[in-house]
Amino acid sequence: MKIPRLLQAVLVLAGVYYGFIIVFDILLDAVIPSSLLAMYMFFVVAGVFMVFTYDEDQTRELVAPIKALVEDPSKRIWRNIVFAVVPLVAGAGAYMQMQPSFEAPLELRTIHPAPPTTAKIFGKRVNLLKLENPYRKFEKEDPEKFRELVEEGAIVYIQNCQYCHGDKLDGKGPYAAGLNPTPLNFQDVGTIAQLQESYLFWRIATGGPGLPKEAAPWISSMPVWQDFLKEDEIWKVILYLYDYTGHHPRSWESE
Amino acid sequence: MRQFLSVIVFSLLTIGFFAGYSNFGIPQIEPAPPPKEEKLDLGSMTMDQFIAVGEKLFSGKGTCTLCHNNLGRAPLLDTIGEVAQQRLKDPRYKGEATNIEEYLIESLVKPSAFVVAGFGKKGTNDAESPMPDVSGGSIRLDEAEITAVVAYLQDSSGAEVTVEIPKDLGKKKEGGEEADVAEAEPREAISDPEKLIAMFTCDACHMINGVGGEIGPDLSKIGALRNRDYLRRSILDPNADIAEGFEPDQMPEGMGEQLYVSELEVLVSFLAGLK
Amino acid sequence: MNGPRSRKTGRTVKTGLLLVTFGFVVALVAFALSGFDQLGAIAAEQEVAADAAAASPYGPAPKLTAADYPSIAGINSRVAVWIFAQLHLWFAAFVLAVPIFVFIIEAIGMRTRDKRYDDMAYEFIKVSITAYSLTAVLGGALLFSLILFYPHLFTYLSTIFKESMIYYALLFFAESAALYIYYYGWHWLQGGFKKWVHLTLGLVLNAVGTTLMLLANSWLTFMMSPAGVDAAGVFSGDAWAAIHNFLWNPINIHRFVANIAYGGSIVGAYAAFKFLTATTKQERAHYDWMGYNANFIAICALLPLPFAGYYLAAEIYAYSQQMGITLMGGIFAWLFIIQAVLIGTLFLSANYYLWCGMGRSDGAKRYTKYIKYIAIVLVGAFLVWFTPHTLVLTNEELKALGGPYHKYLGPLGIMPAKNTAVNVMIIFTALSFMFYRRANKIATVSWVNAGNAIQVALYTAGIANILFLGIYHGYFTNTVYKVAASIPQVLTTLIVIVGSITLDSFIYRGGKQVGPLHWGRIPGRAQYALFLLAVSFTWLMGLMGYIRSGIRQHWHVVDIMRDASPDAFTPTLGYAANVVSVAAIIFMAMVIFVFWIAQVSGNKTLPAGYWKE
Amino acid sequence: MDIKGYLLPFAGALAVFLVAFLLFDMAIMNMQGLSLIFYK
Repeated sequence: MKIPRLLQAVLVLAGVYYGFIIVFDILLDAVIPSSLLAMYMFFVVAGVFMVFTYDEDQTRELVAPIKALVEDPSKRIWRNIVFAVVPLVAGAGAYMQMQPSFEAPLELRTIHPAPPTTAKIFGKRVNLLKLENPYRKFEKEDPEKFRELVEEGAIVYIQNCQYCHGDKLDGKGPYAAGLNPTPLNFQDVGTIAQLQESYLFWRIATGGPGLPKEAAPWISSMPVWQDFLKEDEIWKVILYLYDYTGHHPRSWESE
Repeated sequence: MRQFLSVIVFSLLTIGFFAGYSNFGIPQIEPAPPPKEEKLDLGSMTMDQFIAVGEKLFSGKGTCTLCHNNLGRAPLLDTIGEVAQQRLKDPRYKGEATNIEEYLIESLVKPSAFVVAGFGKKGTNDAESPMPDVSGGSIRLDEAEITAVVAYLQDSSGAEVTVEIPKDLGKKKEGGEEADVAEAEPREAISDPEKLIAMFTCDACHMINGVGGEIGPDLSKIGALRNRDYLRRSILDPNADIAEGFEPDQMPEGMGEQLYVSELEVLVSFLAGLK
Repeated sequence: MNGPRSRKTGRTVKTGLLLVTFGFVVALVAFALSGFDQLGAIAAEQEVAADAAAASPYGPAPKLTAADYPSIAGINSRVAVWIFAQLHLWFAAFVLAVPIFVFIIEAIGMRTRDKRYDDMAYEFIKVSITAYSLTAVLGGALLFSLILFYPHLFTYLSTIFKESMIYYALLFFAESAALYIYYYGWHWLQGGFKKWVHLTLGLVLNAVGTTLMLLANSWLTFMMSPAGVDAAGVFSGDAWAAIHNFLWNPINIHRFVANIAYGGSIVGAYAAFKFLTATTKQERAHYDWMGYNANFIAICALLPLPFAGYYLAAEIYAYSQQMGITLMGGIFAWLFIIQAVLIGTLFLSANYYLWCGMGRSDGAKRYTKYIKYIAIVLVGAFLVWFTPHTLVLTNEELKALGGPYHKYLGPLGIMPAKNTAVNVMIIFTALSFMFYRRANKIATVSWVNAGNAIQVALYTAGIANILFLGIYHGYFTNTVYKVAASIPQVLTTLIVIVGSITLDSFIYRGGKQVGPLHWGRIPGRAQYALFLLAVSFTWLMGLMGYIRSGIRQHWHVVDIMRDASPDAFTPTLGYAANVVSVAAIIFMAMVIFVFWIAQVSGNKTLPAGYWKE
Repeated sequence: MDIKGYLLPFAGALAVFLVAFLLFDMAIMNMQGLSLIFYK
């Protein structure tokens, strides 16, 4: 039996929509953001429209039921039902959208704001574009010393950072549940792997309050670590972060 | 007409969609306003702005970065705050400063008070510094400017910034430093070329008769190579000709305003005579 | 039949010519005035910059305060200059591009001796000729508004670029002359030697037009990557150094390619409108054919465009990391999501038009079954392309995800995924085009099966390689390779496209036609795809023009001349999008006027009893 | 499925193209490719 084309189109759309939800929310256990799903569906609808209408005959087949519904006198009852139901559904949709809820408003915030070119860290003005990790060079020059530095960084991390960022550096430390947004997951390929070491240095040293205005609202609870740690401790912790996760800091030089 | 209108509506809807998406589909981040330009009005300046002025002087008018860079012509100053403390206790220290601030000011106007080992003038066994007095010669920073540079040096090296922003910039201190005297009353024209060279510290960069620096071309035999016109032009407009192997913008400009005409000719004759 | 028609067109165009001349008189007068202004400015600054002015005939860039910017009540000066510049640019892009492909189409016509090409080329140039005078008028308006609202900036730029500005004015006269001879001489310079003369004229026209664009580009790239001046902005006197600044060539390449795509899309919209309003079958066939060719030109130029853009962005990064970070990682990062939506729209509508066009051939049925797979891949690649790096999450979702990063969608937010997606999208667009090409042909060579197998293998291997490069280098190696891997990706795409088209032309050498192509047998919807292409293109150009200019932030000339006006702030994207939308609507209205003028010249009214007999 | 006329040429061409692309990637990634966008 051949399924009518209009039904086909609707089924495809519904399939894709629930497919996304099933795959992400259930199978992968990582919800798909509703804002993203809405945009995805917009373009899926566009794609389905394109495939179903590029041919004249098939288009006629597609719109035939709609046309019949509007024009065919024998479908009067159906027409009246549809004409009554559609505004009701639209009204209900509008109501659901506008209904006030206890959900806090969306906070749109840039997670990686562009750092300032220079920042005042440890009483010094540093140029973030040129700043380099003074210990990074040991990775090649003196691997043994490098290992030692990484281990020192690990101690700093465990004593200070793991409460929030977790002992696996996955952002799931004991305190993480109390924070919103939750602490950064350094294992993620989209976090420290995308950044230069100088960026991490700036972010760790100046913490949440050091974020530029465009990153507002400041809902980062990251402390201003320059008040608690020494400069070399921050650099060592950075070594540890990359070493443990296996990521490489972003650099503009080839190896 | 119907076609025309539907095309118009279609296009407007498309534009409306794009505009709507840009306005409501993505977060509206309000970029930070442009940074404030530092005001030259010292009275209402914050310390950060004052430090920024010092930084500008350091790489600009003060010409400090010509030598204090990573090419090894002069010591790097990134840790001067810490180092200065040790210098004061160094047996080789000949100055009178008692704290970092005084030491830095002294180093700027009397560079030979302490010479870092290996950076002394050639042949003086590190007793004399090749650095010119920044309050005189062709650099000629005034007191407030020197203070700003010191503030910058303290700030950039991690030391505590102890200087105060001078409030009474308009009035000159009386009976004070060399620079003020030099500007206050016209000086006598100098007819001794050696004195002129010492005053304008040409030998900080140029080798003259076997003594001097290597930042600029060796002038020991310049008379044999260049004529008087060329020499005159090179003093007045240093970037007019650049000797092979040297960078432009190294030699300070504005010698023309500081030399008397007679002095210029004394210098040119002296240089032309070096063969 | 052309007599009365061209006389009437002639009147419009003479008006246009007058306008052009007027525009240039205005420009020259303004230029001369700016000279006086310049003297005044130097006098005023003499105290500040006495020594610099004495050492060099050129002063340093002026340091301005908010009081240096004249204001007129009720007019936002930045928006005024912005809109005039944008309108001027749109028209300029259109009138520079049309002669390029008119030249090519005329050459094709000469080679194939198919008069339809010649007629189409003539119609294209006819469309652009009114636009040409509008370009000049808008250029004059831009100049006026610049002098009016930003006098010091204009003065400073004109001290540096005075020679090139004069050449620009002279070249504009040459351009006008070449264009008018080319257009009015079209029917006169026909056949044999005369046709060659005409084609040569077309070449001259293009050479002059391109030179004009290069000159204008140098002024704006100077503002982004100043050269030939010292840190204070004192000009060294070397005009070539100032013209040949760091970003000049990247912009030149990008604009040249984009202009062609843009010109194609606008002409496509023209043909689409004529198609929709056509009354006869022949007319429909003609405008369908014209729309197809315009769309073809637009797609050909669209395919390499992402690469040119990538090159430009890489060069901006190379010139100044600060500017690069502002561009890609900072406040403008979200703009690239808007751009992704727009470029996706361009690709989807171009493909849709091709698919609809397959209805012209009776042999297309063999290929239409593959279209849905192409669509799936295109939409899929598009979704990857536009997944933002920073997801917009509700608090509930934030909690559920345990943080602002999405384990599976997060990796799609970064560059390697997007590069891979856009390359796949381009390859599949090329595939759509291959199907269209094949739709009406039957191969007769003996090795057709093997040939097809090799084709499929080429696509498979190419896509595999692009995926490999994107996934391996994008996620498992150092960042530097992440960026560098885009180069072999791009080259793979180009190899696949060129290779498959070459192979195809061998397979179909001496092939048979299924039947005559039914030009005009295309649904009206397809014409709307052409409108969508043109509108999206226009809007996209406006948006990208904004970002190119916007990354200078509060500088007129980066690091040299500061913008001290009250409008020096960087606006939000929504604000920019609104300005672009308003400008686009004004532009559309003007384009409609241009098309209407081109049509009205063919109308004739017989006023009975009006003239004495 | 036509094995001799289609599958064989397909497999052969695929192998050849894949190897060629791989060599091409290696050549570009290891030598000049980087200098195309990075100035050192």
